[in-house]
Amino acid sequence: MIHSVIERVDRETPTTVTILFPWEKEVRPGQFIMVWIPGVGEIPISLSFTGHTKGITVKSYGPTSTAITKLRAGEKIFFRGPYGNTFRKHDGKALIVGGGSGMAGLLPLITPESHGLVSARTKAELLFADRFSPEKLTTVTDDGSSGIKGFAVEGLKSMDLGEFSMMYVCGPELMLKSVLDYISGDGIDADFSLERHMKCGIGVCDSCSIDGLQLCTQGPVFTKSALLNSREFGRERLSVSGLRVKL
Amino acid sequence: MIHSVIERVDRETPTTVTILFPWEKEVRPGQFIMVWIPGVGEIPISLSFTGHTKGITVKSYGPTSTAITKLRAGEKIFFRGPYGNTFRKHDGKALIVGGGSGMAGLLPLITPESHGLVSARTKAELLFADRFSPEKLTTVTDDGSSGIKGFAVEGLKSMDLGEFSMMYVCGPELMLKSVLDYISGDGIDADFSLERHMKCGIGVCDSCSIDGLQLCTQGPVFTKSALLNSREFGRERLSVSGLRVKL
Amino acid sequence: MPSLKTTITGIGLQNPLMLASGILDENGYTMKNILECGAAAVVTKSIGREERTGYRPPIVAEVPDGLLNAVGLSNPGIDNFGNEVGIALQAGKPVIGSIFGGTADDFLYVGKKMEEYGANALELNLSCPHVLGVGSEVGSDPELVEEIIGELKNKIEIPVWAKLSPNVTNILEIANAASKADAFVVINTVRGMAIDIYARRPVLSNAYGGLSGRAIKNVGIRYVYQLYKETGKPIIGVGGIEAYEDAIEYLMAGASALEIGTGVYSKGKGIFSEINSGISSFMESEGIASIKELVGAAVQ
Amino acid sequence: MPSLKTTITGIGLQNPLMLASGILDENGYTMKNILECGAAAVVTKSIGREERTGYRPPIVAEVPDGLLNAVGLSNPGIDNFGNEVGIALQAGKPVIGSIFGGTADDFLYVGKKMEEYGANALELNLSCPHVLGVGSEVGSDPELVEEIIGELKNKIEIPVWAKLSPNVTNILEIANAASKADAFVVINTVRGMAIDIYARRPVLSNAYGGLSGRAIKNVGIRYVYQLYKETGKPIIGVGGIEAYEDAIEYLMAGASALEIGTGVYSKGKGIFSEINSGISSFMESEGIASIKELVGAAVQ
Ligand SMILES: Cc1cc2nc3c(=O)[nH]c(=O)nc-3n(C[C@H](O)[C@H](O)[C@H](O)COP(=O)(O)OP(=O)(O)OC[C@H]3O[C@@H](n4cnc5c(N)ncnc54)[C@H](O)[C@@H]3O)c2cc1C
Ligand SMILES: Cc1cc2nc3c(=O)[nH]c(=O)nc-3n(C[C@H](O)[C@H](O)[C@H](O)COP(=O)(O)OP(=O)(O)OC[C@H]3O[C@@H](n4cnc5c(N)ncnc54)[C@H](O)[C@@H]3O)c2cc1C
Ligand SMILES: Cc1cc2nc3c(=O)[nH]c(=O)nc-3n(C[C@H](O)[C@H](O)[C@H](O)COP(=O)(O)O)c2cc1C
Ligand SMILES: Cc1cc2nc3c(=O)[nH]c(=O)nc-3n(C[C@H](O)[C@H](O)[C@H](O)COP(=O)(O)O)c2cc1C
Ligand code: FES
Ligand code: FES
Repeated sequence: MIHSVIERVDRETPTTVTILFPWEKEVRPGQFIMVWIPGVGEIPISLSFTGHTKGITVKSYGPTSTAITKLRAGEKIFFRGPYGNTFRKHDGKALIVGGGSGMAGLLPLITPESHGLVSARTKAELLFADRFSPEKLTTVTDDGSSGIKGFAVEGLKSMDLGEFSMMYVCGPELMLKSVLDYISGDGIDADFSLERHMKCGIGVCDSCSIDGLQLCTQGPVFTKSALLNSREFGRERLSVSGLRVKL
Repeated sequence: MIHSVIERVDRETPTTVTILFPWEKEVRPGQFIMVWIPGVGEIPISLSFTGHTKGITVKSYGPTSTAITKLRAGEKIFFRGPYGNTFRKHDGKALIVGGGSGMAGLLPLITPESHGLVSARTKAELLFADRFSPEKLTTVTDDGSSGIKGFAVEGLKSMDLGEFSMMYVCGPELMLKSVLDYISGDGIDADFSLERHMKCGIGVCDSCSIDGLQLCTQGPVFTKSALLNSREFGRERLSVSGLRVKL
Repeated sequence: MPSLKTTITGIGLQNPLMLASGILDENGYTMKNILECGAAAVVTKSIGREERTGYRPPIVAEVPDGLLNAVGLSNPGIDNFGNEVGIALQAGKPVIGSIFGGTADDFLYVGKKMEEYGANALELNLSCPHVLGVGSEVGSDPELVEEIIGELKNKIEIPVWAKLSPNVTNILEIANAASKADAFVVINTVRGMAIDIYARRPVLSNAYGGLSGRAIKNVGIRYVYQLYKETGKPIIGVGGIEAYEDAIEYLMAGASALEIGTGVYSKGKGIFSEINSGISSFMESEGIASIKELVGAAVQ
Repeated sequence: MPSLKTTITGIGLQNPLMLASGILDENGYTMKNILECGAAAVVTKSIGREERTGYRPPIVAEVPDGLLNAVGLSNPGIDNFGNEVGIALQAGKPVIGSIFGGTADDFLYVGKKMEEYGANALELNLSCPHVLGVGSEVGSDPELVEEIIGELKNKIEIPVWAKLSPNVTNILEIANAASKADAFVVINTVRGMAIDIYARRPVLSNAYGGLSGRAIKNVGIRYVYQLYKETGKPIIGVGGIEAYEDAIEYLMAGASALEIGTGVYSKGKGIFSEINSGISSFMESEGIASIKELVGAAVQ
């Protein structure tokens, strides 16, 4: 395991914190690390900061992610990586679409010129929405407390996608699926960063696989065209035991 | 194991052959390899040729060395290495002193300017004597069939060592000891390349040790001053079982 | 061009390289993908009677010369695995069903289902906890091994391979108990563990794990050689195969076919075609026409 | 500066690092040299009752992650070893006499002599062929182990360490049989072998050998941890220690002292002082004052 001493912890939303720590390693946007809380568990987390100081932005769900959000400055953080591939570079105009903690992995892509669509359950949970200029931002919330009410794809429907040639999308798989379905016939290209159970992070356990490819080594970023031909995307996955279940 | 295909085999004396084979490796004069004859044994042999084509010059004693002398061009030779240290560089006038197969490891040091003292049991066994200009060569044989009769040190006694500032010596340990004793009070410096049983060649088995140092990793070349302080040199060694025996 | 074809217990293989059990072989599509990448066959993840979630992560630890794992036999249960076997079989190559259990009855139940699903052979993972013993493994109890294999050989048509553990005092004793098996698969992982000195704690959630990869290659070679020499049975070699030289070393030690696990992690899925082309060049330059000539060539 | 001092079975050590048996410890002057290079103690080569030449070379094979060896217990016989122990003792540090035999009587004869020569403790190498069994080892026969250790503990004053082999089904069974020993030394080499694919032949003249070095570190850690946890006895950890992190991993797994063998080959004789300064810096930066605080720190 690699370890580093935490420099700073920032609260981003009521359930989400960013943890910053020094790590001399070149990493690319889209890559992730396996974060270990000794005695609790180990989970995949995207790098939300990829400069000299690295950062992760974690939402509290179950025991492991909750334990991560409780780490304090000065404590050690244990992890291994970086793992996974990166987003394709794109010169044209791109739209960044993040749902829930999915915005974490997209953060390194945001520039002052970026356009964004940020979705969450409720207003307080909109992650990194403040990183976009207000006029380039669309927000969507399940409860309508900010922006459009509904799921992320409702936000897309409200926009003119014609001005974009690329989309970078990260969030729950069903959200990604609805986005893919919505743009499937369009000329707009897209990179989707997927999230599935990951037990090993290094391409051996088969828990994260989709269509024979491993999210952890051949993903987590897949192109629109790869996913259009997918048999499992948005439909089925293996549970923690290996049981094939509907999404 | 490394292997190479033998390019050429040259007979040097009735009991000694040179085996030439390609091996892309930088080696330094004095270094040796462990040559393996599958099914027979493995022994240390100096590199007598250290250019792009490497060579060893082997005298037939027991089963393994005899099997090596029977190798033919086109056959594979198996070995590992290179192991050991090298002779010190010297700018002044040097004398090369080799006894028996000991000349093999000294060959890479011979230049047209070199002076040599070559000793052997009998004339036909004088190894590489022809590599010195006749006027710069002294020969010594046990039976007097060439040059001075007696042991190598008798040859030294017949010479004026005053013109030399360095000696490179290789041969049986008792010969080295008599040479060391002879020059111990002189200003002449010397490097001695030792031969002792070697079972591993890599500094683990302790079979080749002298005064706590391993011939295979910290030798086989030792300086005159190191040997002058030695408790074991020329006196005692361990047998193949580890039994301390007189030389 | 030398031929890479080989046969093991009557099953024809395009080349000697199969995917080892437990690595990328839980999802049918993944197995199919591996077969398309050049593996001659796949061995499924070890499947038991009941669904099991296995241990919580960390279930693997990367160590300098291999991997440690303690997955905890996670599997969906044999009743839920037919679909995956079916998908893998679409590649048109053999699929070997790895099974585990605590009793002969477990093995029979799971083995029968595997056979029905279309598996071409059964591989018995004997490294699972013994229901009766405390901490001991099925594969270290000769009587139980004999019972399991006797039962399967009576009631199952497809070949039965017994996968042996290196963590025993005397592997021959177990091999003899397993002598009715059609082949031996050698070796499973070597007992190991890793501690993180900054966390002051074992890395794997289960603390103890199994060591695989390059670190255990010379261990596997030794047991393949010994079993080939002393039993003469067909052997499938596995443990630390990452380069064509390793594959040839295993063949010369007596293996007729090979499995690769950790090599897929260290070298990627291209490992099957890379090693196959390495074996082919070696055979060509050394004047060897068939895999058969290599098998056991170094055994004295 | 944290203190590196430790104690094992009443023997004080300047630091936790000793030379392992079988590496550069046949010649007294070599042992003395290693002690001068920073080792806190040396364990001699395993000495038996009679002189033995051992196997013909090749007796070692370099493999990517360690060494394979089959030296064949070459030794001058205990009657001829007093001089070497005497020379080693001149360094003023503990010398541990490693001994082997086929019977309790052998062990007693050799152990008594070692004690007379001034050895500070005995280390029993139980990995030697059993006189009665065929191919089996003394260390895999619990009754014999119990007899040997009982005999020595009755008749010998200096501490007795039992060195255990990892090549057994159940190491606890052997440890229990050896429970009268003052400490366990864990582990001896792991069974292995190497084949040269161009020579089509095993490299070692004995074909089979023992694997040591980095490849077996995680195996050693596992057995040290298990024995510490389940027996609570003092443990000397050995197997693949090549860097200070390895040393600390062993200490945290439960070892009170350590031995280094193959590391002397891979890193040179400077390894003792290098690892000691690494341990020292680690302790300083992690706020640990004594070796004792590290021992077993990771055991759950
Ligand atoms: C590539 C990638 C990047 C991600 N990036 C982010 C990010 O930047 N920020 C973020 O907030 N989230 C991110 N996630 C999602 C995050 O990993 C999940 O939210 C997290 O795994 C869930 O944590 P938890 O606390 O619920 O896990 P826990 O409930 O503690 O479980 C951890 C893991 O253990 C396993 N497990 C659980 N129960 C069992 C059991 N009974 N037996 C065996 N195994 C079990 C499962 O694999 C589970 O994922 C990412 C996911 C992926 C795949
Ligand atoms: C650094 C070095 C360089 C050398 N260079 C040369 C050179 O260039 N040319 C040359 O001709 N000679 C050289 N020698 C000498 C050469 O190595 C010896 O002549 C050779 O070892 C003897 O070979 P053999 O055929 O008698 O060996 P064998 O009798 O076949 O024995 C080989 C080795 O096996 C071991 N052994 C023998 N019997 C037993 C047994 N019963 N049990 C266990 N082990 C046993 C011994 O270690 C022995 O050395 C060199 C020696 C050294 C140390
Ligand atoms: C992550 C992982 C999971 C494994 N799971 C199983 C398993 O379920 N059943 C089994 O028989 N062997 C299992 N093994 C052992 C492998 O099949 C193989 O015997 C071992 O890893 C040695 O081969 P390798 O070095 O090529 O990996 C597993 C190995 C690894 C690394
Ligand atoms: C060349 C060699 C010879 C050995 N001889 C002995 C021996 O005589 N007695 C013994 O108990 N262990 C012997 N061992 C085993 C070591 O003492 C040690 O247990 C093992 O090598 C693991 O430690 P390492 O990885 O640091 O080498 C030998 C090991 C090697 C490499
Ligand atoms: S997480 Fe194990 S294969 Fe991807
Ligand atoms: S030959 Fe073994 S230590 Fe030198």
